[in-house]
Amino acid sequence: MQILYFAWVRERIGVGQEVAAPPADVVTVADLIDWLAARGGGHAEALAEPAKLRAAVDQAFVALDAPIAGAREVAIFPPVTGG
Amino acid sequence: MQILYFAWVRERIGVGQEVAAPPADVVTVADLIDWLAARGGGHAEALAEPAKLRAAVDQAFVALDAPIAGAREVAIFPPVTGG
Amino acid sequence: MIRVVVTGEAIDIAAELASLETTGGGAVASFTGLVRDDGGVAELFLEHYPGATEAALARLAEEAVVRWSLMGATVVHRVGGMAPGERIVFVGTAAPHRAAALEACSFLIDRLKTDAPFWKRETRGDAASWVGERGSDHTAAGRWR
Amino acid sequence: MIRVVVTGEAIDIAAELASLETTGGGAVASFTGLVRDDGGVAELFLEHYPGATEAALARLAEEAVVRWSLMGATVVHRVGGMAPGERIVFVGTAAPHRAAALEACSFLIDRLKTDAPFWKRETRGDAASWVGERGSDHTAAGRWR
Repeated sequence: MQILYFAWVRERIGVGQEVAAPPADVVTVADLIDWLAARGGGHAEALAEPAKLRAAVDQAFVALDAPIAGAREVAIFPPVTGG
Repeated sequence: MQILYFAWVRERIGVGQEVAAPPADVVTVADLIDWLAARGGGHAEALAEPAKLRAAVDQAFVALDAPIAGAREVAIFPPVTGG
Repeated sequence: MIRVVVTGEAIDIAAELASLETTGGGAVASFTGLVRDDGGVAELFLEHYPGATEAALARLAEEAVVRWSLMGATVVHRVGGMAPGERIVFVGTAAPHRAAALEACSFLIDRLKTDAPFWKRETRGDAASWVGERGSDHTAAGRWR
Repeated sequence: MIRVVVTGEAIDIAAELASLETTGGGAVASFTGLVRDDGGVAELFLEHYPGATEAALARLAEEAVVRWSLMGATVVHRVGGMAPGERIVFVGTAAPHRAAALEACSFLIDRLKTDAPFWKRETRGDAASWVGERGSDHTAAGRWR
Protein backbone atom coordinates (compact mmCIF):
# COMPACT_ATOMS: atom_id res chain seq x y z
CA MET A 1 0.00 0.00 0.00
CA GLN A 2 1.34 3.42 -1.02
CA ILE A 3 1.11 6.03 1.76
CA LEU A 4 1.29 9.71 0.76
CA TYR A 5 1.88 12.66 3.08
CA PHE A 6 1.31 16.37 2.36
CA ALA A 7 2.13 19.77 3.89
CA TRP A 8 3.32 19.67 7.53
CA VAL A 9 2.59 15.95 7.79
CA ARG A 10 5.08 15.37 4.96
CA GLU A 11 7.60 17.77 6.51
CA ARG A 12 7.47 16.17 9.95
CA ILE A 13 7.67 12.63 8.63
CA GLY A 14 10.46 13.65 6.28
CA VAL A 15 9.20 11.87 3.16
CA GLY A 16 6.32 12.50 0.76
CA GLN A 17 5.53 8.84 0.25
CA GLU A 18 6.39 5.37 1.39
CA VAL A 19 5.18 1.81 0.96
CA ALA A 20 3.63 0.09 3.98
CA ALA A 21 2.12 -3.33 4.65
CA PRO A 22 -0.09 -2.95 7.71
CA PRO A 23 -1.25 -6.09 9.53
CA ALA A 24 -4.81 -7.38 9.26
CA ASP A 25 -6.00 -5.67 12.46
CA VAL A 26 -5.35 -2.25 10.87
CA VAL A 27 -8.85 -1.84 9.44
CA THR A 28 -9.56 1.90 9.20
CA VAL A 29 -7.61 5.00 8.30
CA ALA A 30 -7.50 5.84 12.02
CA ASP A 31 -6.00 2.41 12.73
CA LEU A 32 -3.40 3.07 10.02
CA ILE A 33 -2.51 6.43 11.55
CA ASP A 34 -2.02 4.86 14.99
CA TRP A 35 0.03 2.04 13.50
CA LEU A 36 2.28 4.46 11.60
CA ALA A 37 2.62 6.78 14.65
CA ALA A 38 3.86 3.81 16.69
CA ARG A 39 7.04 3.92 14.59
CA GLY A 40 8.05 6.93 16.70
CA GLY A 41 10.27 9.80 15.48
CA GLY A 42 8.81 11.97 12.73
CA HIS A 43 5.88 9.60 12.30
CA ALA A 44 4.90 9.97 15.96
CA GLU A 45 5.33 13.74 15.80
CA ALA A 46 3.28 14.14 12.61
CA LEU A 47 0.51 11.69 13.50
CA ALA A 48 0.08 12.30 17.25
CA GLU A 49 -3.22 14.16 16.91
CA PRO A 50 -5.53 12.39 14.45
CA ALA A 51 -8.19 15.11 14.99
CA LYS A 52 -5.90 17.48 13.03
CA LEU A 53 -5.60 15.07 10.13
CA ARG A 54 -7.63 14.36 7.02
CA ALA A 55 -7.30 11.47 4.58
CA ALA A 56 -8.05 10.16 1.13
CA VAL A 57 -8.28 6.51 0.09
CA ASP A 58 -7.46 5.93 -3.57
CA GLN A 59 -7.74 9.72 -4.08
CA ALA A 60 -11.25 10.04 -2.59
CA PHE A 61 -11.64 12.11 0.59
CA VAL A 62 -12.85 9.90 3.45
CA ALA A 63 -13.54 10.14 7.19
CA LEU A 64 -10.90 8.61 9.44
CA ASP A 65 -13.19 5.69 10.29
CA ALA A 66 -13.27 4.64 6.63
CA PRO A 67 -11.88 1.16 5.86
CA ILE A 68 -8.60 0.77 3.99
CA ALA A 69 -9.16 -2.81 2.84
CA GLY A 70 -8.01 -3.18 -0.76
CA ALA A 71 -6.71 0.38 -0.99
CA ARG A 72 -3.77 0.97 -3.30
CA GLU A 73 -3.10 4.51 -2.06
CA VAL A 74 -3.85 6.22 1.26
CA ALA A 75 -3.01 9.93 1.70
CA ILE A 76 -2.74 11.61 5.11
CA PHE A 77 -2.66 15.40 5.35
CA PRO A 78 -3.85 18.49 7.26
CA PRO A 79 -7.15 20.23 6.38
CA VAL A 80 -6.92 21.77 2.92
CA THR A 81 -6.30 25.51 2.49
CA GLY A 82 -6.31 26.24 -1.25
CA GLY A 83 -7.87 29.04 -3.26
CA MET B 1 -35.99 74.73 -20.76
CA GLN B 2 -33.94 72.14 -22.66
CA ILE B 3 -35.90 69.02 -23.62
CA LEU B 4 -33.92 65.87 -24.48
CA TYR B 5 -35.25 62.74 -26.20
CA PHE B 6 -33.63 59.31 -26.39
CA ALA B 7 -34.05 56.02 -28.28
CA TRP B 8 -37.38 55.60 -30.11
CA VAL B 9 -38.76 58.81 -28.59
CA ARG B 10 -35.89 60.68 -30.27
CA GLU B 11 -36.37 58.79 -33.53
CA ARG B 12 -40.12 59.46 -33.72
CA ILE B 13 -39.81 63.14 -32.81
CA GLY B 14 -36.91 63.50 -35.24
CA VAL B 15 -34.59 65.54 -33.00
CA GLY B 16 -32.51 64.69 -29.92
CA GLN B 17 -33.14 67.98 -28.20
CA GLU B 18 -35.05 71.20 -28.43
CA VAL B 19 -35.76 74.28 -26.35
CA ALA B 20 -39.30 74.76 -25.04
CA ALA B 21 -41.06 77.39 -22.92
CA PRO B 22 -44.13 75.67 -21.52
CA PRO B 23 -46.91 77.89 -20.06
CA ALA B 24 -47.46 78.16 -16.29
CA ASP B 25 -50.21 75.51 -16.22
CA VAL B 26 -47.67 72.87 -17.33
CA VAL B 27 -46.65 71.82 -13.82
CA THR B 28 -45.49 68.18 -13.98
CA VAL B 29 -43.52 66.02 -16.41
CA ALA B 30 -46.83 64.43 -17.42
CA ASP B 31 -48.24 67.89 -18.21
CA LEU B 32 -45.15 68.63 -20.29
CA ILE B 33 -45.55 65.37 -22.23
CA ASP B 34 -49.21 66.20 -22.99
CA TRP B 35 -48.30 69.74 -23.98
CA LEU B 36 -45.53 68.53 -26.32
CA ALA B 37 -47.76 65.79 -27.79
CA ALA B 38 -50.34 68.44 -28.68
CA ARG B 39 -47.91 69.71 -31.32
CA GLY B 40 -48.98 66.69 -33.41
CA GLY B 41 -46.75 64.93 -35.97
CA GLY B 42 -43.72 63.14 -34.55
CA HIS B 43 -44.35 64.59 -31.10
CA ALA B 44 -47.87 63.15 -30.99
CA GLU B 45 -46.62 59.79 -32.25
CA ALA B 46 -43.74 59.57 -29.76
CA LEU B 47 -45.62 60.87 -26.73
CA ALA B 48 -49.09 59.33 -27.21
CA GLU B 49 -48.67 56.75 -24.42
CA PRO B 50 -47.10 58.30 -21.33
CA ALA B 51 -47.22 54.90 -19.55
CA LYS B 52 -44.42 53.78 -21.91
CA LEU B 53 -42.27 56.79 -21.05
CA ARG B 54 -39.76 57.59 -18.32
CA ALA B 55 -38.19 60.94 -17.48
CA ALA B 56 -35.35 62.75 -15.77
CA VAL B 57 -35.39 66.32 -14.47
CA ASP B 58 -31.95 67.92 -14.39
CA GLN B 59 -30.46 64.43 -14.93
CA ALA B 60 -32.25 62.82 -11.96
CA PHE B 61 -34.77 60.04 -12.72
CA VAL B 62 -38.27 61.11 -11.61
CA ALA B 63 -41.84 59.82 -11.76
CA LEU B 64 -44.06 61.46 -14.35
CA ASP B 65 -45.98 63.36 -11.67
CA ALA B 66 -42.78 65.17 -10.60
CA PRO B 67 -42.81 68.98 -10.94
CA ILE B 68 -40.72 70.69 -13.60
CA ALA B 69 -40.66 74.16 -11.99
CA GLY B 70 -37.18 75.63 -12.24
CA ALA B 71 -35.81 72.72 -14.30
CA ARG B 72 -33.11 73.54 -16.81
CA GLU B 73 -33.23 70.13 -18.52
CA VAL B 74 -36.01 67.56 -18.86
CA ALA B 75 -35.31 64.25 -20.61
CA ILE B 76 -38.06 61.97 -21.94
CA PHE B 77 -37.25 58.40 -22.98
CA PRO B 78 -38.35 54.75 -22.96
CA PRO B 79 -37.48 52.41 -20.07
CA VAL B 80 -33.73 51.84 -19.97
CA THR B 81 -32.21 48.62 -21.37
CA GLY B 82 -28.47 48.80 -20.80
CA GLY B 83 -25.95 46.25 -19.61
CA MET C 1 -10.42 53.30 -6.72
CA ILE C 2 -13.61 54.10 -8.63
CA ARG C 3 -13.44 54.01 -12.40
CA VAL C 4 -16.44 54.68 -14.64
CA VAL C 5 -16.09 54.82 -18.42
CA VAL C 6 -18.65 55.13 -21.22
CA THR C 7 -16.85 54.53 -24.49
CA GLY C 8 -17.28 53.93 -28.17
CA GLU C 9 -14.13 51.79 -28.21
CA ALA C 10 -13.72 48.05 -27.57
CA ILE C 11 -13.40 47.28 -23.82
CA ASP C 12 -9.94 46.09 -22.75
CA ILE C 13 -10.85 43.77 -19.86
CA ALA C 14 -7.23 42.69 -19.30
CA ALA C 15 -6.24 46.29 -18.60
CA GLU C 16 -9.27 46.83 -16.34
CA LEU C 17 -8.52 43.67 -14.33
CA ALA C 18 -4.83 44.54 -14.07
CA SER C 19 -5.82 47.90 -12.63
CA LEU C 20 -8.16 46.28 -10.07
CA GLU C 21 -5.38 43.87 -9.08
CA THR C 22 -3.17 46.77 -8.02
CA THR C 23 -5.70 48.14 -5.48
CA GLY C 24 -4.50 45.87 -2.68
CA GLY C 25 -7.69 43.79 -2.49
CA GLY C 26 -6.77 40.10 -2.62
CA ALA C 27 -10.08 39.19 -4.29
CA VAL C 28 -11.02 40.47 -7.74
CA ALA C 29 -14.34 39.61 -9.39
CA SER C 30 -15.63 40.56 -12.80
CA PHE C 31 -18.64 40.32 -15.03
CA THR C 32 -18.53 40.82 -18.79
CA GLY C 33 -21.64 41.05 -20.94
CA LEU C 34 -21.29 40.19 -24.63
CA VAL C 35 -23.54 41.01 -27.56
CA ARG C 36 -25.67 37.96 -28.22
CA ASP C 37 -26.55 36.77 -31.68
CA ASP C 38 -30.05 35.87 -30.38
CA GLY C 39 -30.96 34.23 -33.65
CA GLY C 40 -29.88 36.78 -36.21
CA VAL C 41 -28.81 40.08 -34.62
CA ALA C 42 -26.43 41.76 -37.09
CA GLU C 43 -25.75 44.87 -35.01
CA LEU C 44 -26.50 46.10 -31.53
CA PHE C 45 -26.54 49.87 -31.07
CA LEU C 46 -26.28 51.38 -27.58
CA GLU C 47 -27.49 54.92 -26.95
CA HIS C 48 -26.89 56.78 -23.68
CA TYR C 49 -27.65 60.06 -21.93
CA PRO C 50 -24.26 61.82 -21.80
CA GLY C 51 -23.47 63.12 -18.35
CA ALA C 52 -26.45 61.50 -16.64
CA THR C 53 -25.20 58.02 -17.54
CA GLU C 54 -21.72 58.56 -16.13
CA ALA C 55 -23.23 60.10 -12.98
CA ALA C 56 -25.60 57.14 -12.50
CA LEU C 57 -22.74 54.65 -12.90
CA ALA C 58 -20.54 56.60 -10.49
CA ARG C 59 -23.34 56.61 -7.88
CA LEU C 60 -23.69 52.83 -8.19
CA ALA C 61 -19.93 52.32 -7.91
CA GLU C 62 -19.77 54.57 -4.84
CA GLU C 63 -22.67 52.71 -3.23
CA ALA C 64 -20.92 49.38 -3.88
CA VAL C 65 -17.61 50.62 -2.46
CA VAL C 66 -19.29 51.73 0.77
CA ARG C 67 -21.60 48.74 1.14
CA TRP C 68 -18.93 46.06 0.56
CA SER C 69 -15.82 47.99 1.68
CA LEU C 70 -14.29 47.59 -1.77
CA MET C 71 -10.78 48.76 -2.64
CA GLY C 72 -11.85 49.11 -6.27
CA ALA C 73 -14.96 49.25 -8.46
CA THR C 74 -14.84 49.61 -12.23
CA VAL C 75 -17.73 49.97 -14.65
CA VAL C 76 -17.03 50.25 -18.37
CA HIS C 77 -19.97 50.41 -20.80
CA ARG C 78 -19.68 50.44 -24.56
CA VAL C 79 -21.94 52.70 -26.64
CA GLY C 80 -22.55 53.01 -30.38
CA GLY C 81 -22.70 50.09 -32.80
CA MET C 82 -21.27 46.67 -32.06
CA ALA C 83 -21.38 43.13 -33.48
CA PRO C 84 -22.34 39.82 -31.80
CA GLY C 85 -19.52 38.56 -29.60
CA GLU C 86 -18.26 42.06 -28.74
CA ARG C 87 -18.23 43.24 -25.15
CA ILE C 88 -21.08 45.57 -24.11
CA VAL C 89 -20.26 45.97 -20.45
CA PHE C 90 -17.55 45.14 -17.93
CA VAL C 91 -18.00 45.36 -14.17
CA GLY C 92 -15.09 44.61 -11.85
CA THR C 93 -14.53 44.78 -8.12
CA ALA C 94 -11.60 44.36 -5.75
CA ALA C 95 -12.09 43.55 -2.07
CA PRO C 96 -10.27 41.92 0.82
CA HIS C 97 -12.50 38.83 0.58
CA ARG C 98 -14.18 36.88 -2.17
CA ALA C 99 -17.81 37.13 -1.04
CA ALA C 100 -17.65 40.94 -1.01
CA ALA C 101 -16.05 41.09 -4.46
CA LEU C 102 -18.56 38.69 -6.02
CA GLU C 103 -21.65 40.15 -4.36
CA ALA C 104 -20.67 43.70 -5.26
CA CYS C 105 -20.16 42.57 -8.85
CA SER C 106 -23.71 41.14 -8.93
CA PHE C 107 -25.07 44.32 -7.38
CA LEU C 108 -23.36 46.53 -9.96
CA ILE C 109 -24.56 44.64 -13.02
CA ASP C 110 -28.09 44.14 -11.66
CA ARG C 111 -28.55 47.78 -10.74
CA LEU C 112 -26.84 49.10 -13.87
CA LYS C 113 -29.58 47.40 -15.90
CA THR C 114 -32.35 49.43 -14.26
CA ASP C 115 -30.61 52.60 -13.01
CA ALA C 116 -28.36 53.77 -15.83
CA PRO C 117 -29.78 55.49 -18.92
CA PHE C 118 -28.78 53.23 -21.81
CA TRP C 119 -31.00 52.00 -24.62
CA LYS C 120 -30.38 49.05 -26.93
CA ARG C 121 -31.43 48.85 -30.57
CA GLU C 122 -31.07 45.55 -32.43
CA THR C 123 -30.74 45.25 -36.18
CA ARG C 124 -31.87 41.96 -37.76
CA GLY C 125 -31.63 41.92 -41.53
CA ASP C 126 -32.92 45.37 -42.57
CA ALA C 127 -35.12 45.85 -39.50
CA ALA C 128 -33.98 47.80 -36.44
CA SER C 129 -35.98 47.64 -33.23
CA TRP C 130 -35.52 49.07 -29.75
CA VAL C 131 -35.25 46.42 -27.03
CA GLY C 132 -38.03 46.49 -24.44
CA GLU C 133 -37.46 46.47 -20.70
CA ARG C 134 -37.49 43.12 -18.90
CA GLY C 135 -39.42 42.51 -15.70
CA SER C 136 -36.73 40.06 -14.58
CA ASP C 137 -34.21 42.92 -14.55
CA HIS C 138 -36.38 44.84 -12.08
CA THR C 139 -36.71 41.74 -9.92
CA ALA C 140 -32.92 41.28 -9.93
CA ALA C 141 -32.25 44.93 -9.12
CA GLY C 142 -34.87 44.82 -6.35
CA ARG C 143 -32.81 42.23 -4.45
CA TRP C 144 -30.34 44.97 -3.52
CA ARG C 145 -32.78 47.58 -2.17
CA MET D 1 -16.16 23.74 -22.20
CA ILE D 2 -14.52 22.54 -19.01
CA ARG D 3 -10.93 23.57 -18.41
CA VAL D 4 -8.99 22.63 -15.27
CA VAL D 5 -5.32 23.50 -14.90
CA VAL D 6 -2.89 23.16 -11.98
CA THR D 7 0.27 24.98 -12.92
CA GLY D 8 3.57 26.32 -11.64
CA GLU D 9 3.38 29.20 -14.13
CA ALA D 10 1.76 32.64 -13.77
CA ILE D 11 -1.96 32.56 -14.63
CA ASP D 12 -2.88 34.37 -17.86
CA ILE D 13 -6.39 35.58 -17.01
CA ALA D 14 -6.78 37.49 -20.30
CA ALA D 15 -6.31 34.24 -22.23
CA GLU D 16 -8.69 32.36 -19.91
CA LEU D 17 -11.38 35.01 -20.26
CA ALA D 18 -10.93 35.19 -24.04
CA SER D 19 -11.48 31.44 -24.18
CA LEU D 20 -14.67 31.69 -22.06
CA GLU D 21 -15.94 34.49 -24.32
CA THR D 22 -15.86 32.15 -27.33
CA THR D 23 -18.20 29.57 -25.76
CA GLY D 24 -21.36 31.35 -26.92
CA GLY D 25 -22.52 32.36 -23.43
CA GLY D 26 -23.31 36.07 -23.40
CA ALA D 27 -22.40 36.39 -19.71
CA VAL D 28 -18.88 35.75 -18.43
CA ALA D 29 -17.97 36.01 -14.75
CA SER D 30 -14.62 35.55 -13.07
CA PHE D 31 -12.95 35.48 -9.72
CA THR D 32 -9.20 35.93 -9.21
CA GLY D 33 -7.49 35.36 -5.88
CA LEU D 34 -4.18 37.15 -5.30
CA VAL D 35 -1.44 36.44 -2.77
CA ARG D 36 -1.95 38.86 0.12
CA ASP D 37 0.89 40.54 1.89
CA ASP D 38 -1.03 40.10 5.19
CA GLY D 39 1.50 42.17 7.08
CA GLY D 40 4.78 40.71 5.93
CA VAL D 41 4.34 37.56 3.85
CA ALA D 42 7.46 37.24 1.68
CA GLU D 43 6.45 34.05 -0.11
CA LEU D 44 3.39 31.85 -0.37
CA PHE D 45 4.02 28.22 -1.30
CA LEU D 46 1.16 26.05 -2.57
CA GLU D 47 1.40 22.26 -2.37
CA HIS D 48 -1.12 19.92 -4.01
CA TYR D 49 -1.97 16.24 -4.41
CA PRO D 50 -1.15 15.51 -8.06
CA GLY D 51 -3.97 13.71 -9.81
CA ALA D 52 -6.42 13.97 -6.93
CA THR D 53 -6.39 17.78 -7.14
CA GLU D 54 -7.13 17.90 -10.84
CA ALA D 55 -9.88 15.30 -10.38
CA ALA D 56 -11.48 17.29 -7.53
CA LEU D 57 -11.44 20.50 -9.61
CA ALA D 58 -12.91 18.71 -12.64
CA ARG D 59 -15.74 17.30 -10.48
CA LEU D 60 -16.55 20.79 -9.20
CA ALA D 61 -16.49 22.25 -12.72
CA GLU D 62 -18.76 19.48 -13.99
CA GLU D 63 -21.19 20.01 -11.12
CA ALA D 64 -21.29 23.75 -11.88
CA VAL D 65 -21.87 23.18 -15.60
CA VAL D 66 -24.84 20.91 -14.90
CA ARG D 67 -26.34 22.97 -12.07
CA TRP D 68 -26.19 26.36 -13.86
CA SER D 69 -26.32 25.17 -17.50
CA LEU D 70 -22.96 26.78 -18.19
CA MET D 71 -21.36 26.90 -21.63
CA GLY D 72 -17.95 27.14 -19.96
CA ALA D 73 -16.23 26.64 -16.61
CA THR D 74 -12.52 27.24 -16.08
CA VAL D 75 -10.47 26.66 -12.93
CA VAL D 76 -6.76 27.47 -12.93
CA HIS D 77 -4.79 27.09 -9.70
CA ARG D 78 -1.16 28.03 -9.24
CA VAL D 79 1.18 25.80 -7.22
CA GLY D 80 4.75 26.24 -5.99
CA GLY D 81 6.21 29.49 -4.69
CA MET D 82 4.72 32.90 -5.39
CA ALA D 83 5.04 36.49 -4.18
CA PRO D 84 2.42 38.90 -2.81
CA GLY D 85 0.32 40.34 -5.63
CA GLU D 86 0.63 37.24 -7.81
CA ARG D 87 -2.46 35.28 -8.82
CA ILE D 88 -3.13 32.07 -6.86
CA VAL D 89 -6.40 31.06 -8.45
CA PHE D 90 -8.69 31.97 -11.34
CA VAL D 91 -12.26 30.76 -11.68
CA GLY D 92 -14.30 31.73 -14.73
CA THR D 93 -17.75 30.84 -16.03
CA ALA D 94 -19.74 31.49 -19.19
CA ALA D 95 -23.53 31.25 -19.25
CA PRO D 96 -26.51 32.57 -21.17
CA HIS D 97 -27.43 34.89 -18.27
CA ARG D 98 -25.57 36.87 -15.66
CA ALA D 99 -27.05 35.36 -12.50
CA ALA D 100 -25.98 31.86 -13.56
CA ALA D 101 -22.45 32.98 -14.44
CA LEU D 102 -21.94 34.87 -11.17
CA GLU D 103 -23.52 32.25 -8.90
CA ALA D 104 -21.54 29.45 -10.50
CA CYS D 105 -18.37 31.48 -10.01
CA SER D 106 -19.14 31.85 -6.28
CA PHE D 107 -19.90 28.14 -6.04
CA LEU D 108 -16.61 27.16 -7.69
CA ILE D 109 -14.38 29.31 -5.50
CA ASP D 110 -16.27 28.47 -2.29
CA ARG D 111 -16.18 24.73 -2.89
CA LEU D 112 -12.61 24.75 -4.20
CA LYS D 113 -11.50 26.05 -0.80
CA THR D 114 -12.83 22.99 1.04
CA ASP D 115 -12.92 20.25 -1.59
CA ALA D 116 -9.62 20.44 -3.45
CA PRO D 117 -6.38 19.18 -1.90
CA PHE D 118 -4.15 22.27 -1.77
CA TRP D 119 -2.08 23.44 1.20
CA LYS D 120 -0.64 26.93 1.75
CA ARG D 121 2.63 27.69 3.50
CA GLU D 122 3.51 31.31 4.30
CA THR D 123 7.04 32.59 4.79
CA ARG D 124 7.47 35.70 6.94
CA GLY D 125 11.07 36.70 7.45
CA ASP D 126 12.86 33.38 8.06
CA ALA D 127 9.81 31.60 9.48
CA ALA D 128 7.60 29.37 7.34
CA SER D 129 4.24 28.21 8.64
CA TRP D 130 1.39 26.17 7.20
CA VAL D 131 -1.90 28.06 7.02
CA GLY D 132 -4.72 26.62 9.13
CA GLU D 133 -8.20 25.89 7.87
CA ARG D 134 -10.88 28.55 8.31
CA GLY D 135 -14.34 27.80 9.66
CA SER D 136 -15.76 30.55 7.45
CA ASP D 137 -14.65 28.59 4.38
CA HIS D 138 -16.72 25.60 5.50
CA THR D 139 -19.70 27.88 6.11
CA ALA D 140 -19.34 29.36 2.62
CA ALA D 141 -18.99 25.95 0.98
CA GLY D 142 -21.99 24.67 2.95
CA ARG D 143 -24.29 27.17 1.22
CA TRP D 144 -24.08 25.11 -1.95
CA ARG D 145 -24.94 21.68 -0.53
